Amino acid sequence: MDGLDIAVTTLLWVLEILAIAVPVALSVAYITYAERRVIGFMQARKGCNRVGPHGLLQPLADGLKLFLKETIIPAKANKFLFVAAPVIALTPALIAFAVVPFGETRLFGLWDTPHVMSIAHLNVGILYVMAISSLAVYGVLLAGWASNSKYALLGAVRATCQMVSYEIAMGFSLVCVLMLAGTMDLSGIVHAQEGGFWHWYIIPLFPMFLVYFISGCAETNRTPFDLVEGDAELVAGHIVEYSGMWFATFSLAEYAALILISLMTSILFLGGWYAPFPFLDFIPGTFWLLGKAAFFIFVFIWFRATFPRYRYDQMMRLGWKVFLPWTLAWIAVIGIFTYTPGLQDLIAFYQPWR
Amino acid sequence: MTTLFINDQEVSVPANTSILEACRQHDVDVPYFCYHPELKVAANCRMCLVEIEMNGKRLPNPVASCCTPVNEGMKVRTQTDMLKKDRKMIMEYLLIHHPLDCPVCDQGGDCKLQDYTMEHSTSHGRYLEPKRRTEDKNLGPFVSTCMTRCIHCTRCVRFAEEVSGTGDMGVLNRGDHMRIDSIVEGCLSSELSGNLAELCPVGALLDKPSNNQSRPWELTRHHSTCTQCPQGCDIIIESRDDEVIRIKHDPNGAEAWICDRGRFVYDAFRSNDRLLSPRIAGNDTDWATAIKKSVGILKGKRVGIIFSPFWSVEGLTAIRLMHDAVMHDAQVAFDLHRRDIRAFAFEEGMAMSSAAIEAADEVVILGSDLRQRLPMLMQRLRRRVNKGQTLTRIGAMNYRTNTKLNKDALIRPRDWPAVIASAMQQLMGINKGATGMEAWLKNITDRHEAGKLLADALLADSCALLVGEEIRAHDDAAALIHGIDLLMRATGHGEAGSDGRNLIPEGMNASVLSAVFGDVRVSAGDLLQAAERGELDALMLIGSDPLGDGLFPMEARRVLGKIPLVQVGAIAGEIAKFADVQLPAASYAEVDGTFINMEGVVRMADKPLRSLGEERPLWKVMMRLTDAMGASKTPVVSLPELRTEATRFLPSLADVFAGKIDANWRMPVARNKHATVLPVNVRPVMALDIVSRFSLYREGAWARASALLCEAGKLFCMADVLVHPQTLKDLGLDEGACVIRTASGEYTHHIGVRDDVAQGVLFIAKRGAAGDLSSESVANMRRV
Amino acid sequence: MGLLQKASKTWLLLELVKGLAVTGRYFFQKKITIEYPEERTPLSPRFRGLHALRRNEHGEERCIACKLCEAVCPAMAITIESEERDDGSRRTTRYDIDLSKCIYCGLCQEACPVDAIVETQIFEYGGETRDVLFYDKKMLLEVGDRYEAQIARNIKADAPYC
Amino acid sequence: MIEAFFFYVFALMSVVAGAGVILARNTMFSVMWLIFCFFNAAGLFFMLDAEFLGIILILVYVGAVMVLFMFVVMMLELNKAKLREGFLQYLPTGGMIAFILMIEFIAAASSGVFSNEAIMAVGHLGKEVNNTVEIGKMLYTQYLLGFEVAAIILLVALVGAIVLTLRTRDDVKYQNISRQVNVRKEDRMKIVKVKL
Amino acid sequence: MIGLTHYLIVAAALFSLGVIGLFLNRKNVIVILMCIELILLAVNINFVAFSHYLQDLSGQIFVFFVLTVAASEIAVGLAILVAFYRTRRSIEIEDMNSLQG
Repeated sequence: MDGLDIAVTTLLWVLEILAIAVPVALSVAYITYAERRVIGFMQARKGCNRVGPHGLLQPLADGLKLFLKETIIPAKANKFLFVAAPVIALTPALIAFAVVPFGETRLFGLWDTPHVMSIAHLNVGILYVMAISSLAVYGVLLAGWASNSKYALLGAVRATCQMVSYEIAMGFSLVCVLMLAGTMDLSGIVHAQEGGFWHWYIIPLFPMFLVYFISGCAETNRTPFDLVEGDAELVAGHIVEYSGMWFATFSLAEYAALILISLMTSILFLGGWYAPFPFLDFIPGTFWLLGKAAFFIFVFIWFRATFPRYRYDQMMRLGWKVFLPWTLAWIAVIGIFTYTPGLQDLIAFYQPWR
Repeated sequence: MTTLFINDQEVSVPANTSILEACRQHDVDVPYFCYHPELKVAANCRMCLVEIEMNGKRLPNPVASCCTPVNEGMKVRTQTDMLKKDRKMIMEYLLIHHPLDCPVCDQGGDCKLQDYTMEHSTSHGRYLEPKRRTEDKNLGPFVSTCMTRCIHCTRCVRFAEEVSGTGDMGVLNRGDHMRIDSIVEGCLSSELSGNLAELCPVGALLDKPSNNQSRPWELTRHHSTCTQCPQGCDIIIESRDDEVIRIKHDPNGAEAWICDRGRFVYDAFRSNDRLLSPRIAGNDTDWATAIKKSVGILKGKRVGIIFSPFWSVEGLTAIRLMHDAVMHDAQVAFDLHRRDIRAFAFEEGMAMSSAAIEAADEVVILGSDLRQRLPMLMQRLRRRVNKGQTLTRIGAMNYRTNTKLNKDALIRPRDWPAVIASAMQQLMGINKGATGMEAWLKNITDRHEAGKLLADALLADSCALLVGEEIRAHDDAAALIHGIDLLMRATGHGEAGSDGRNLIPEGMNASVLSAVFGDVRVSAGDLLQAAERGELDALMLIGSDPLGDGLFPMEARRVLGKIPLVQVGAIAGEIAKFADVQLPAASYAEVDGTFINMEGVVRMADKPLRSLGEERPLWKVMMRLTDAMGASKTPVVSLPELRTEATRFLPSLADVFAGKIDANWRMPVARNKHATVLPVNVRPVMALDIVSRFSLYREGAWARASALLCEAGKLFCMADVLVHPQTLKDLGLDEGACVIRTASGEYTHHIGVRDDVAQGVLFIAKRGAAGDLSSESVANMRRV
Repeated sequence: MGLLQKASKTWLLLELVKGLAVTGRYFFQKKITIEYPEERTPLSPRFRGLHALRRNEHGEERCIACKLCEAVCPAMAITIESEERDDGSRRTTRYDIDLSKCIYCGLCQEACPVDAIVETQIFEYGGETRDVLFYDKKMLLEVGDRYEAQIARNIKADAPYC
Repeated sequence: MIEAFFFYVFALMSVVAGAGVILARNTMFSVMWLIFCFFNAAGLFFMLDAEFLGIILILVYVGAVMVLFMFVVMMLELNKAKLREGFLQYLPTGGMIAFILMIEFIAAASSGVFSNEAIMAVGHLGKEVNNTVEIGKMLYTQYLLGFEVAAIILLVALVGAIVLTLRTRDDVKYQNISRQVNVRKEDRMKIVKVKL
Repeated sequence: MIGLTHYLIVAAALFSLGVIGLFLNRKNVIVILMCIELILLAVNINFVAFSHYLQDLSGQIFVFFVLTVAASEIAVGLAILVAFYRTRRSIEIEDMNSLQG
């Protein structure tokens, strides 16, 4: 590789990273807007509608305010970790996007074969996403510990238990997907669901879809699993001491994780970039994927407007005593279906590797 | 002891205790208005009704518990339905004329009537007729009145009668027309008048200076010790934020009252005279600069230090430590009230406690205006007289005591040796001599008949002599005190335990000064004269004001302004004009300190107020100065260390600081047994003796800084210079302007006359126009 | 039937769907937001807004410096200093309310024996800095003077229920 | 070239992080250094074409085990100063032993036995072979017994950890929901016939 | 070219660090557990390196097992630690010198 090659490759990388990171950051801003509007609507209110037409500039105003606000470091906090925690929270949320395939393109016929639109095409992509999203817990944990505040610490403890617990259920529900798709490559999983909505894994794996989605909810600490923040008793959990920019960084991480979960749900269970009906394929796959993800984001917000917060023991019960057995049972069911002659045929339709 | 049952609980109390007192002793709540533990029982509020049962029979009517003595086997009930009803009716009756002005009444929130109304009364009265109209009285500068609120408990009347002895409050008329009135319009001529406001259970008599300024609930109470006189009463300083609102007596303290001086001096805390930041030549500066400047004035120089005995023991110790560390050669003086500083050393305090004096068989006041000097002690003596015991006085003026004196003799100060000699002769006549008397009598040939009073009193079993300022300020004071000691020895009162010679000291901690400073034989006057002669380079005044107080204003006036002066204190006063550097020290309200009063009783001031400005406790100022003067090591850096140092000088204080003392603990009195000073039989060349009159409202820098006390001083003052009309006639003069000739020169003053002063005596008010004359002891007069 | 129904209810998360349906329905309902500066809701006569000190019919300030409001104030927002005025009446020399401390509980007006301190219906008194929320006696009296009509109306409206 | 660069970066970082683990004053930082060390080790694994293991290392170790560590550190009130007491007391012995070990290892490693030439076929295990698939195949065939044993060990550890740390506190009132829900009429109510 | 030796040296360094750590931190059990992790990591690197250079996946399988066992060890180890801390309020090794719970 000569120097020019390296330079071009690096430039391309940077461009690819920007092409994902910037829209993610922007959509985070507008998801907050959407969240306020949607929840407002669901409560028969209008939501924010003052800044700009229909309040569309509200996120910018909020962002500006947050970035201009004074950032306060508590006197007895561990300064280094206190500053590092938001960064540690944001990093995994963003780098997980590296393997997300946003679609397939031939770049207007420039290439002969379709290329997957992702920064890194990893054959263990799904594991990668799992591994990286399991790191998100550190941001919360360190924020809680470094703040040197009992509320923050309690929030962090809750968050850690919650995230670690639901990761297991999430992982097992993914195993079901893997057992059908036969690959850990995210684009491979999408390919396995090609050809109309009846190929989508939501149909054979509907319970797993629920588990995955609800676990995703818990993993990102969103209502009804937002005991971490638990405003009533913990004021804001691990972010109680944060203000201004660093506070914004935490919400950025939270919403980035939200987008990621929505994208992953779409990819794993709803055929990724494929249209529900093959004849709709003329619409670019990326739109389908983003549309599905947008729907899930809406559902997240819908959840928030609808469900009350779980009690902590109920939440742990749900993770360990409901989801875990449920997913394990479903793995067994899929295994039995896969290897029992006769039943094989029922499921082979979803198993392209056969 | 009598055993009775209060609400079915068996209690025993001393015989002849009233039921109410028995209840109070056993924490049984009985409401009352007119009862006061220090006053006679009047039983006119009827609030303290209880039901009693004697010999198994219940009395048909309730009785007033304050005037009913306990009886063996008596059963007392304080909470019955009948009593509830009775109290309700009594409250309704008391509230008939009482206005509903609690929101504007200073008593509101701290008011018995209010409390009992809530507790015992109904919310409606049945009285619809016109209410009584009353007019408010002018009771002088300290007590404001709102007589519509009066419930006629007559506590104030009894106080005026029994305690202050003035009797200037009274009850006029009967029935619905009954009213409390002052006999003299305008003022309450008592040094205890401020207690009336505290005494009144309702808001009829209120503290005038602080009237309408605060409510009881917003005040913080600090326990402290009044340092305005050697009595050192326990006081409660009530403050809002840092501002002193008023000073009250401590209900848990030793004395039941406090005097007006101690009570109303509080406005000095915030007066313009208060020193709140270091000053150089009158301009505020910071501590570092001021200390640097003082070091420049004091270091390596011949320095004279005059300090006030009113500082706490800690402060005095700090002065000593500074003296030892960096100013060994400095001369120290403290007593502004004594010319003769010979062998009887420093102040020795009083040998008897106030209670013992009150209980003594005979009490003789020797040359003291006790009512002005020690109002609380005088109040005790008044109580003693009320009980029918005797009180004798020998002095240069018929000082008003508001009480009956059994024996009274007016003498001139030059007669004191003769009085003592006469007493000695009389005692020797009945074979009660003591070694040394002969020598004494050899020197003094005159005899004065007042000596008989003294000798008679001394023959009693216990006798308390209160030796006052006329003897202390005498030119031959050391010999006089020795003579008195001889008399005491001769009559068996000389031994520890029965010792009755009580020298009224100048200030609070006077009795410990000699322990802290050793035998310093220099008077403030000597120091000032030395400074005038140029034998001193600088002067340091620590809380002392020789211009205003004491016997050396003339000397002070001559020397101040000519010599570099460092002033340390809480009150700037008149000498501020001459001070090169002024260092603010915290007042007694603002320090944690130990004070030892004239009886040797320890009074601790704790929970001090916050500093108003930059003033610091005296010991910190002293230590900082010591540091800056180049001490190799700061002697002490903390209060505990300082107290450890203090116990080095006063070992008996170790128990005090360790908190191991009980209520009866008294600092042991140290007597200088070896002081034998014989009198000099010199007849003064001039015809008149000068006696400086002590004034409650004018003496002391604090009192002068207090506008309230100054105001009262103006009201209660007499003429600046007073003589007996006969003296004036003898000299062939008339009332009016006269020239007074003394050793230091001639002065023209207006002369007033009074017939209750001794002939041949010139009384001068120290703070008047003639104040400087107190530097002299004899004078002549002539026409202008 | 019961078992089947129960199972389907559990496994299909029907209750959750029902909940979602409720909020979903509301999503499309008419919104009831009142857009504040342009539209306003009626205020109760008991509304507790900005404080005011009132005067009596002779133009004399009502406050008698009894300090009951200061004592009752749970937020310690009121500071009063008083003295005897030359005419012998008890009056305040200082009456400050720190509105940034005030919690608008209304206890001060409950405690006031002379109806001097009242809370008006004014709630738009914010400013750029905190010190504009510190009201002294003069400002409070001014508020009282300006809104006396409103205050009197509110007191009258509320009188039957006192 | 690039490979060497990345190797040295990862190697250096992991050694530095390893040193950080044992030297950090605050246990929290020790944990964080160890996490960093695992990341770099995962990088080395990636360079050795063991991407499955690399990711598993992050997933299992960083995502779970180290969280547990951090959790425990957070939960225990540790006296930092006391824990570092006598820190240097054992340095000579430990350092000596470790140094000798290290010399031995390095001597062995660079003895030539493991040199590129000595190993027959140098190079990467076929890039085209899916590492994950291969590991899976071996795990469930050749090493099935081991796999099952490992699973049982995990189960035992799971149960063991719960048993060790579970405690029912007497001073706290618990709500036993299942008991509440399963309560029957007979448990709470007694029907008594009242004589009229 | 990076060879097996390089990896072995890295592993040796990490192993030695782990051993030093065991000696240095005689008080804090948590750090000791972490040192064990470090040692195991060194072993894992060896396994993976050999597996890579000898083209035998068995090495990676063993890494897998090592990871599993180490995870269980940590789980139980920390559980014991927490239980010990609850009774003794300390995690110092020197306090772990008696057999009563």
